[in-house]
Formats: sequence, C-alpha cells, structure tokens
Amino acid sequence: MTSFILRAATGYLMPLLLLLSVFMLLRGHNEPGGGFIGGLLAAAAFAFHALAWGPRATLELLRADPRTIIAAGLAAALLAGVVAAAAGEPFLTAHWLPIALPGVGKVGTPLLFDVGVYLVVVGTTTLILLTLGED
Amino acid sequence: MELLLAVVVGGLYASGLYLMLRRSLVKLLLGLVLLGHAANLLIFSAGGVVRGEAPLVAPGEITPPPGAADPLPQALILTAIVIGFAVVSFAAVLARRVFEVTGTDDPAAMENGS
Amino acid sequence: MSSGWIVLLPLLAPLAAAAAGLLAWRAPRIQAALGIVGAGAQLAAGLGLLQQVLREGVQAVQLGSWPAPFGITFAADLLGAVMVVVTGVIGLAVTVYSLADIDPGRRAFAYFPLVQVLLAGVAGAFLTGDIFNLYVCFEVLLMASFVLLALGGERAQMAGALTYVTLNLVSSALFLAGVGLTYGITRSLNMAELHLRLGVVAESRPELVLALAGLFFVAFGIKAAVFPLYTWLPASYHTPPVAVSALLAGLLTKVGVYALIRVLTLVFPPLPGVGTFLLAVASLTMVFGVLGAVAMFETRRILSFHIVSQIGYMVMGLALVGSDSPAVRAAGLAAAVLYIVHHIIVKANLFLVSGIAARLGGSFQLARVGGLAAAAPWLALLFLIPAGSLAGVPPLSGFWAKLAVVRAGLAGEAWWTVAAALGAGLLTVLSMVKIWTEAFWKPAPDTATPPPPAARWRLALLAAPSLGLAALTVAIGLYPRPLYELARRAAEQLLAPSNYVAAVGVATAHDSARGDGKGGQ
Amino acid sequence: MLSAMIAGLLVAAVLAPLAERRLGLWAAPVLAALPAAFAAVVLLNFPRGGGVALTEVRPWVTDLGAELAFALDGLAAVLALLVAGIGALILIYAGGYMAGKATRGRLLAYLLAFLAAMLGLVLADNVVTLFVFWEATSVVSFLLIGFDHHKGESRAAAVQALLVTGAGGLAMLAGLILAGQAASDLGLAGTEAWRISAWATVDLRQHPHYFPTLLLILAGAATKSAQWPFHFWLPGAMAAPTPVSALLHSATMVKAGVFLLARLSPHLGGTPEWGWLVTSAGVVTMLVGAGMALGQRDLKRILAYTTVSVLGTLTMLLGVGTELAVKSAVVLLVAHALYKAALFLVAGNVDHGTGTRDITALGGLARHLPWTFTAAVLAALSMAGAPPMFGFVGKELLYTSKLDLEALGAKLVIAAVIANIALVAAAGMVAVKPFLFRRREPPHPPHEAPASMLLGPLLLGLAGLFVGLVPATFDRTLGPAMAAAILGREVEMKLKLWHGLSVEALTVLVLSTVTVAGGVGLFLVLRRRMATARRLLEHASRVGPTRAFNASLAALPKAADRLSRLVQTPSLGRSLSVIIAATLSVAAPSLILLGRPSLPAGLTEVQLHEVALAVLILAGAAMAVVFPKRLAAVVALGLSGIGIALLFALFSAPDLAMTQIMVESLTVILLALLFAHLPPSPERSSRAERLGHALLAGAAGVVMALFVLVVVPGSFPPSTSEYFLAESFSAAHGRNVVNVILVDFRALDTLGEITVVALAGLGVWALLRLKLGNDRGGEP
Repeated sequence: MTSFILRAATGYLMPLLLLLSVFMLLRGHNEPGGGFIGGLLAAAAFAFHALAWGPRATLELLRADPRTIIAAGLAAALLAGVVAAAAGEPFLTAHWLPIALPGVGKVGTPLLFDVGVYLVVVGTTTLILLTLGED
Repeated sequence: MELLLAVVVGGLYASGLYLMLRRSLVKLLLGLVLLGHAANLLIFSAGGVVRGEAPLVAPGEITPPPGAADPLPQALILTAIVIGFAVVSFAAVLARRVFEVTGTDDPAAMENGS
Repeated sequence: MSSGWIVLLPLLAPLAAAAAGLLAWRAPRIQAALGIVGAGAQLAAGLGLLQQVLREGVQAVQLGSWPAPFGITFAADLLGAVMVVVTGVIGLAVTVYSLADIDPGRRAFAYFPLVQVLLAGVAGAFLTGDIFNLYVCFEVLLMASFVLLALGGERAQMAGALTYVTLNLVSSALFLAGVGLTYGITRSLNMAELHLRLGVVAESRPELVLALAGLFFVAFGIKAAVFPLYTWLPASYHTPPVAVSALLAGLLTKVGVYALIRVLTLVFPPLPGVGTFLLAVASLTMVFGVLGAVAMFETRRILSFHIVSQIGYMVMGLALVGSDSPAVRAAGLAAAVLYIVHHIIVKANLFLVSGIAARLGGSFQLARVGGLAAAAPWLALLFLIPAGSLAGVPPLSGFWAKLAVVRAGLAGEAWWTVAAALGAGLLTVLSMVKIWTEAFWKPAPDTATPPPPAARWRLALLAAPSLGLAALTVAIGLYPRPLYELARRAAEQLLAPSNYVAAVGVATAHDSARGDGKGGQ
Repeated sequence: MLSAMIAGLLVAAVLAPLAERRLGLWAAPVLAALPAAFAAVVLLNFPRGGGVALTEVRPWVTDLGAELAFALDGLAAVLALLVAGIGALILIYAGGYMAGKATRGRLLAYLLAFLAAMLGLVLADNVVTLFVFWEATSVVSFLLIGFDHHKGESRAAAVQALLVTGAGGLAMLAGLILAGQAASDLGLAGTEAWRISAWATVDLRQHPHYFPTLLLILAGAATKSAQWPFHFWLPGAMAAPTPVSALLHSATMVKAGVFLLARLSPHLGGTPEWGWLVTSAGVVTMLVGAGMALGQRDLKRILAYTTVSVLGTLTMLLGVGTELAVKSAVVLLVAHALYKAALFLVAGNVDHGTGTRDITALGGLARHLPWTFTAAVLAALSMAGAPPMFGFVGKELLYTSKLDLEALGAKLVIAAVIANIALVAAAGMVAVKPFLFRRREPPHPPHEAPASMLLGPLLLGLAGLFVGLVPATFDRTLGPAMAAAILGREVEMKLKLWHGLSVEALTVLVLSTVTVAGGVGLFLVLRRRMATARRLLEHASRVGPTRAFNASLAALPKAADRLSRLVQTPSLGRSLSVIIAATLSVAAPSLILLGRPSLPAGLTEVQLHEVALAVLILAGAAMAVVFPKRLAAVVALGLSGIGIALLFALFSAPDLAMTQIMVESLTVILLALLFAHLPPSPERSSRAERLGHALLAGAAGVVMALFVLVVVPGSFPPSTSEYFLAESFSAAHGRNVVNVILVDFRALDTLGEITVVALAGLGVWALLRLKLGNDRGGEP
C-alpha cells in the first residue's frame, strides 16, 4: 500500500527533482546552487526511486553504473582543467565559448568542471545508497 | 555576535570531543560530525560575519554591493562540509562493519589482535 | 611565466591514471597497467621537475592563471621536488610489488586506482603553496589511505582502521581550524604571503602566532606520528596487505614531517622556544618508538614502531632550526631532508621484504618462522641491506643520515637528544638483529607452516622492486655526495624563504609594504 | 692504491663462494694470495721511522667531514702486516678445516670481507673512514660468530658481541665527531679537521669538550677490546668456527680497540684523565681475564680469557704511556698476535683430530699429533714468556717499563706478575695438558691434521722463535716505526734476551723466573684441581657483568613493553585524551598570555533570533550528548545542523545554508539507517572518568572559543576576497562569487574535494561488499 503511494508519488516527483537538480547546476554560477547541490538533488531523486521500486530497478533506470558516473565526473573535471594546455596556459585556466546561453550565461570550462562535480556527487551518493539498500 | 559565535563554537567543540571520548561507536561518529560543525563555524566566525549581504553580483552590476560578506571563507567551508560529509559517511560504514566483525561497539574492547 | 605544467604533472599523472582506471572499473588488469603508467609518469615528471628546480630555482605556477596570492599556487622548491621524486620511486615499486601481492578481491575493488589517488594526494601535498589546498591534499591522501587500509575487511584491519581513521580525522579537524584562524588573522591562504604577514603579526602579537603554531604542530604531529601523538600508527600499520603497509609506512608519516618543516620554515616566522620544544619531542619520539619495537615479536609491528622512532630523528634535524648558529640550522635541516629520503626508501623496502619473508615462511610472527637464511639466501641479502641501513650500518644510506643528524645535534649542543638518538640507534640494531636471528638464522620451528611454494614469476615480481630499492640504498650509501648536496641546498632554500616568496611572486603582485624587510630569518 | 687493494679483497669476498665451487680445495690458497700480496705491498712500502709511506685521500661527503682517507704509518703498517699475514695463513687453514662442508665458500667470503674491513680500519686516516671500517668489522664478526646459526648458542653470542661492540661504536661515533668539531674549533679548516694525522698540529686536550670526547672514544675502544666490564662477549664469541676465533682474537678485531688507543694517544693521551681511566681499565681486565682463564675446560675459552688478560695488559701499557711502556706494548702486541693465532689453530687441530676441545677429555696426544704438538709448544713457550721466545722479550720489557714508574709501578708490577703466572699456567693447560700425561679416550680416534692446517700454526710458532733469537728483525724495523707512530716522535728500540747484570736487569730476571716458576707450579696444582677452580669461578661469575647483561637483555622486552604502554594503549579514548591534552598544553599558555581577549571594536550587536538559533545549535549538541537512545541522539544532531544552516542563511551564505541542510539530512538518514537497529550501548566509563572527560572536552571548548575571540578579522587589507569580489563577474563571468571561487578561482580545491567524495563512495562500496577472511569472498 505504502509502496503504491510511493511509486505514484515518485512518478511525479522524480522528473521534477531531476529537473530542479539540472537547474541548480546550471544557475550555480550566477545564483546560489552549483554542481554539488544539484548532484545531491539528483541523488535524492534516485533515492526515492530506489525506495519505491528497489535498487535493481534504479540501476536499470540509470543505465550507467554509478562507478562509471563517478569516473566520468572525475574525468570531466580533469578535462576542464587540461583544456588550457592547448593554449599553453596553466592547469584549470578557464576558456569560454563566445556565445551566452539564455538562463545559463556564458558557457566555458568552469561549467564543464561543475558538471564533473555534479556527476561525481550523483554517482557517489547513488552508489552508497544502492549498496546500502542491497545489503 | 562574535561573542555568541565563540560560545557556540566552544560548545560544539566541547560536546563533540566529549562524545568522542565515550566508549561507543555511534557517539564517536556523532562527535566527529559535531567536530566538523565546530570547525566550519570557527572558520565562519574567524572570517568575519555580515548580515544579509551575500557575495552575489546583482543583474546589471559588475561587483557585489559594498559590504558584501567575504566569499572566501564560505567557499572554504563549502569544501570542508563536503569533504567532511564524505569522510563521515565512510567512517560510519566503517564503524558499522567494525561492529559486525567484532561484535561490540566499544572501541576499547577491540584489541586488534594477530 | 611558463605555464608550469611540469609542476602539476606529478599530481595530474596519477590522478588521470586513477580516473581512467575507474572508468575501466570492470577491468582490474587495465587498472594495474594504468597504475604502472601513472606511477612511472609521476616518477618521470618528478625527475624532470627536480632537474628544472636545480637549474632554475624554485618553480611556481598559478592555477587557473589567477595571480598570486589570489589563485592557488603550486610551487616546487628543492625539498618539494625531491620528495616528489621519492614518492614516484615508492609508488612505482609498490605498484609493481602489488601485481604479485594483491589478491583478486582487492583488485576488483579498485585497489590500483586507490594507490594512484594516494600518490597524487601525496605529490599535491609536497607541491602546493596554498595552506587550504594543503588541507585538501591531505584529505585526498587520507581518504585513499582509509580505503586502502580497510579494503578487504579482515577483522584485524577493521579495528586498526577505526583508530587510524578517527585520530587522523581529529588531526584534520585541528588543521582545518588552524587554517580558518590563519585566514582570519591574515586574510590570506598563500603560504608565501603568509610568510610575510604572519611575520608582521608576530611582532605585535607573538603569543597569538605561537598559539596558532601550536594548533598546526599538533595537527601535523599526529600525521607525522611524534610523541605522544603516534598511537594510531602502531595500531594500524600492520593490518593491511604488506604492499599497502609499505606505501603508508614509506610515505604518509613523512608527509606530516614535510608539513612541519614547511610550516615552521616558510609559513611561520622563527618562534621562541620551538627548537627546545622540538628537541624534547624528538628525543621522546625516538625513545618511545624504539621501546615499542623492542617489545614486539611480529615483523610488521616491529617495523611500525620503528617508523615512529625514526620520525624522531627527522624532527631532531628540524628542531635545530631553533639554533642561534646559521651553520647548525642548515646542517640540521639538511640532515632532516637526508633522513626523510633515506627512510622512505628503506622503510618501504623493509615492509616489502617482510612480505616476501612471510610468504616463504608462512607467518609474520617471529616465533612461527625460521630458517630463511638457508632456505632463501637471496632474501637474506635483500633483508640485510635495508635492515642494516635502518640500523645505521655504514656505509649504507642510514649511516649517512644518522651521521648527519648526530653531527648537527652535537654542533648544536643538543646533548640529551644526541644521547637519545644513539641509544635508540642501538635498540634499532637490536630490533633488526631480532628479526634476523629469528626469521633467518633460527631453524624453522616445528610449528612453522610454510605455505605452498610460490610461482617463480611471482617471487621475481615481488623481489624486483625490493631489489631496486636495495640498490638505491647501497648507491646512496657508497656515493652519498649528490644526495647530501641536494639536501644541503634544499636546506639553504628553506632557510632563505625569500627565494620561494619571490618565485611565487606575491611581493610584486600585491602591496605588502608592511611585510618589507620581514622576509628573512 | 690502498683503497684499490681493500676493494680487491671485497670483490674477492663476493666471488669467494663461486671460486670455492669452481676450485674446491684450491680456492683457499688461491684466495690467500690476495692478503699475502697485501702484506707484501705493505712490506715494500714500509714507512721509515715516524714517517708515512703511502697516503690516499678521496672526497666522499666533504660537508660531513667524510673522506676516504688512508695513511700507512708505522702503526698502520705493523698491524696491516699482522692482519694480512695471519689472515692469509688462516684462509689456507680454513680451507682445510672446512673441507667437505657446504658452508666453506661462505666462510671464506666472510673471512675475506673481515680482512678488508680490518685493513681499512688500521689504514684509515679520516674519522668517518675509521668509523665505517670499525663498524664493518663488528658486522662481519657478527656474521662470523653466528656462522653455525642453527645453534642457539652461536646466535646468542653473535647478538651479544654485536650489541656490546655496537654500543661502544655509537659512543665512539659521538666522540669522534666531537673530536673533529674540536679540531675545527681549534683552527683546522674543512676536512683537515676530520683527518687524524692533521690533529698533530692542534692540541685537542685544550678543548673544553676534551673529557666527554675522551670518555666516548674510550667506550668504543673498551668494548671492542673486551675491557672489563665489557669483556664477556669475547669468550662467548668462541661459538664461532675455530679459524674465525683465531682471527678475531689474535691479531685483529679485539686489537682494534687497542689500536684506537694507540692511534689517538698522541692526540688525546698524556693527560691525568687518560692515564687513570685507561690504566685502571687495563689492570682490572688483565687480572679478571687471567683469573677467569684458569677455570675453563674448553681450549678455546681458556685462550679467549687469556686474550682478555693480554688486552688488559696492552691497555694498561698505553695508559701509562711512557716511552718504555709503549715500546713494551708494541712488542707484546706483536708477540701475542703470533702465539695466540698459533694456539687457536692448534686448538682447532685438536678439535678436528679428536672431536673435542674439553681438556679433561684430552691427554697423551703428542704421539698422534706430533706436528700440532710442536707448534703448540713453540707458541706456548712464547705465551709463557720463556726464553728464547719473542714472548720472553716482551715480558722482560713489560716488567722493566713498570719499574720505571716509582710507587705506582710497584703495584702494577705485582699485578702483572700475578696475571702472567696465570698465563703461564694457562699455556700449560692448552699446550701441555692435552698432549702429555695419561692418554684419554676422545670421541674420535686421534689423527693429525692435514698440511693446510699445520702450515699456519707451525709458521706462526717458528716466527715467535725466530724474532726472539734475532730481535734485530723487529727492533730495527717494525718495532720502532710502530712505537714512533704511537708516541708521535722518533724512537730507538733495542731488544735483547740478555740484559747484563745491572740491578734493574737482575730484578727483571728474578721477576721473570718467579713468573715462570709460579706458573708451572700453578699448572701442576690446577691440573689436578680443575673441578675446584671451576666451582670457584662459577661462584664468582654469579655477580659478573655477563649475568647482568644477559639478565637485562632478557628483561628488556618486558620493560620496554611496560614503558611503551604508557603511551601506546589499545584504547582509542586514551589516545584522544592525549591529543586533546597536547593541544591544550601547546595552545592554552600562549592564549592566556595574550591576556583577557579584547573584543574587537566593530563588534556586531546580537539580535534575539540569533540567540535563539545559538541556543538551538547548542541544545541539539547537548541532546546528542545526553540522549541514551541512538535515534534520538541522531535526530538531535540533525537539529543542531539545521540550526547551523539557518545561521549560514542569516549571515549572507545561501550556498552554505543549502549545502548544510542537504548534507545534514543525508547524514542523519545514513546514521539512522546504519545504527538504528544496533543494541543500545551502556555508559562504560566511571563517574570519575566521565568527569575527567568533561573537563578535558570543556577546556578544549574554552580554548577554541578563545581562539575565535582573539582573531581580529580584517586587519590585513587588501584581502584576497576583495580581488574575488571585484573580478568574479568581469574576469570569471559568474555572479555567484562563492561558486566562481569553487569552480574557477580555487578549482583545484574542488577537484580534490570530489576526489575525496569519489573515494568515499568507492570505500563504502568496498566495505560493504568485500569481506575477505570473514565470510564469503567478495564479488564486486
């Protein structure tokens, strides 16, 4: 019974939470928010899903294994730093695209870096929760 | 306000350390968490506190308003909170495993043999 | 200014190897290969960096191109560069050893990437010029060591890991508090700038600076395992697989010693009474560490206590910066640097060798093994070199390290500390002899349960890194001049922080009129 | 040249096992050619008078005063001749002695390494070079004494020798460094200060550190040369194979201490401190050694104790330090080297030919081992100081040199006569008792040793006779050169068997006669009363330093354990308390010295809701402390965390507030998940302990609060943050300065942070899934 309600609620809540998390990530450069908070929100979404449908289902939904997500996040953050090498500048020197996206602002390597943060947080939190849940 | 913050920081340190000195795994963890809070608040107070002026650049401006809070301690604390969280999560699971393996939650009772 | 990638590479190479390894988390073989590549690249980068520092002086880079003191600075002086090279050496040796030593279970749980992250964190700690970033690097290497220590979840490991984790977290909390207060007082995190500003603060409020230094001392003292803060070390270092022990034993406490050196020579101005205080700490560390070792009859435990004891010698060298004589200060620091390098190589190797011995003899308990001198003469030789070096037998590396420390101590008239050093030296001989006579000379007892013979390739893989480290020990022993010269120059650099400050460039980027003239010692 | 020759020996040592496998029986003679060549080179370059024939200086670590420096003066030359010459004979002997044993190659290797170390030591002219070779002799002798390491006795003896000589070595290291620093203080520049020969140009005795320097160096010499009370390791070292004992206890290692005294006496000797310390150590050792020798039944132990006695005599002579005493020491040292090596080899032959070294089981062997007996008689006569042997010349000179010394001399002479009577008796026990008298039944039917094992003892025995008969071979060449090096000035030497009829000469002759007669008498008594002598000795050694040493070595682990446990406890709480106390003790005094914290001028006033928040935070913390139920405590903790988040929000830190809220909730959930179902844990500390903990924690809280108060923010404009505030939007394109710091200005911190986060995740995963050794093996 509770699981039915939970499942129903999750159906609405999850997309909302995921959307919010991406929103938080993207606006972080200009308003309070950022990759870490966004990542935690996304993880909360997956946590609800796991609670409702079980960890296996969540893993299937995720498509990528949490460990891969963590690694991808680290790699993204590193990549954001290494871009500067092409210009002969020190590690982590920011590079920006000339255009600005509406609502996000300028797009550049710091955003990629923040995406890396987001991914690591999502991956780690889901890894912990799912491992605990399966235990 | 600084005085009040000092009292809070001191209180958090005292209760955190006291908890860690109890012979109980869970209290050890609670103590660790409080110790983290204490350190964060310490940085916060040492950096100087400002009411209601977040270090944000308002649309149309190019700098935050004069008198805005120092953003650097905030960034440091944010990093510290996240690191602290990660570390405490690991420590908590470790403590749980220690309990499973040794069958006691008294840290003093597990002389690490071999 | 050059883009300074060479300063970052010792950190980035293993970190990238770790990230790539985690992407291939289903393939431990790839992770192992990446581990070798990462450690090798770190070593190569470290050597390149060292060469550049030797040629051109302190190398600094501003991450993100943000000028000092605002962005994070990475700066390599001779001390940092030398430490990074040694890190690479140990990283490579331990990774190769792990190929044959680490079980499939641990491999499947990202053992090799974890080692890479540890190496990256250690290199970061040696190179960063930012005090908060130092905290972050410490957390990186600590977290990696936590997981490595607990990986496998065996009973002894669990209890040891709990002590290790808890006490190191307390250390981190103290360190963090110290950083926060430092920022509050100086409004800066850049170590070069802190050098200028804390010097100014010390003039008006010396007690405040001293109290702050106290916090840093305890925080780093725990990590360095000095008396009486070392208890976590003997409680934990003997529990994980021996490759992990070797890595931690070789590198981690030395990061603490490094931080003490860095903070006391660069960040803080000369403080009254610190020399005497450190001499007392050094003496007690040497003596109590070695007493613990004398009481033990398990190889890894003996070796663990000796780490503590040997840390005392390094602190003793550092303590001499409190001397009035510039010559003594330089000699003391040079001795400390020499000791660190020697000890990292030798202690890691002793753990590696003890692992082989336990594999052949069936146990780390001295009562349960024996006869190894006859059964494996090559191993006997492999043990004698690092053991003799640790005991200070000439002409191995440890002899020169001890000679340098004792010489500096006598020149600084630190009579009691020298006496402690010599006494602890004798008991160190006793400990090494104990392992030797029990495990190698004594006939194997009836209770011995030698495991089935290991494959030749496995033994070769285990012996190769150990042999390499032993060769280094002998080479340093026979031809110590280059290393001592390096240590001496590193010490000179440390004692003249203005070079470091100038290389970082805070004095020019930033109006620090009040800091003028406060640079030197 | 010199270093190349030493290196050659080391290379030969490394190759010895290989050579042994290839050449078999011929390996030993071939390898013996190396030290023989060494001896030849020394002879060819023998220094004239007080001069130096060969020198060699190579830089090593100049800044540490280390050079590889060698100098061949008279002292070095004579000792090098003894070491290399006897060494060559012993290598040949060892080849025969170890025939058919698998360990022969290893023994030859050790022996060669030992020779290299010893030659390096006597030739060294730099203190670090000296010390390096000094320690090398200790280490190789450790391996040699423990050669038969399957025997517990051998292992114990090896450890004992290493510890005793090692302790002395460490003291000596400090002493040598002090001496070098003193020389440097006195004006010697650079590495000159660390060159022993250069010390002649300054007077180290003038330096304020003279006395500690002397004491430390003497400690090294005394342990190495087995002076009382450090003598006991030497008889213990008899566990070594016979050729080893011979080498160690005749010419070489034990002489190293005496050599050091001789080497340094021109620089450190001649003071009352030197005289008293060295002479008295020597006298006591001489008497103790002689006495102990009489109670032994093992041939080698008898020899070992007589060695102790002779070393005492030599030390005493160097302590006295007059020209006559030094000359006498020179003669005695060489004579002793020759006869003692011969006697050890004889003992080896007896052991080899009969299977025992117990003199109570030996008798009437002369018929079966005629050549060994011949060698034994030659050597024993020299040892007993009977004319016309070299030993006789030595003893005469010894007595003469004491008579020089007025009041003190008389006492020393009496002591020397007593000791020598015992030595004569001991010589009888070793060289007469096993060969004459009634035949006993040893374990094996007795047989003579092969030629390789007879060459050494016979040559050495004959050498003693030869030098006694033709003293010119010594007193024109080796003797004066060595004495000159010790005294630091040219000397003349005249040795003769017959001294004429002066009062002095007659006195000496009478003393000699008394010695020999007394010794023979004592031997005859002792031969029948061995058991009594042994019992007496056992009683005496109950209080000796041997026992003290063994007892302390045995007690050491337990005592160390107890001391170590003062700090090292299994209790996590104790460790934490120590850390807190340490923090308090380093930080609190300075903070208190700062005086009452003067509150910053621009103190922000407090608003009511802020007080409420503070109360909430503290109350949460307090409830976490007092609530016995886990879940309640965890929730209280969360409350405190939420309070902090609100505080962040109030004080301009929205990012912090959001992060704190989320992290806090996750922490609470995690802790609840992990620990809700655990059984409650009782309070395990006593009231007193709790009070102590509360005080400690409270004090720490006060100190940290004080820290907050004394920090005056903003006293250092311009701050780093001003740059961030100014550049965040214009240079880094972000309006949220905190976020810009995190992803751009200080992105490396964040990179580190996410690495930590990633590892924590992997760690949790591994902790929960990989359980080796407890339950089933882990699957990822």
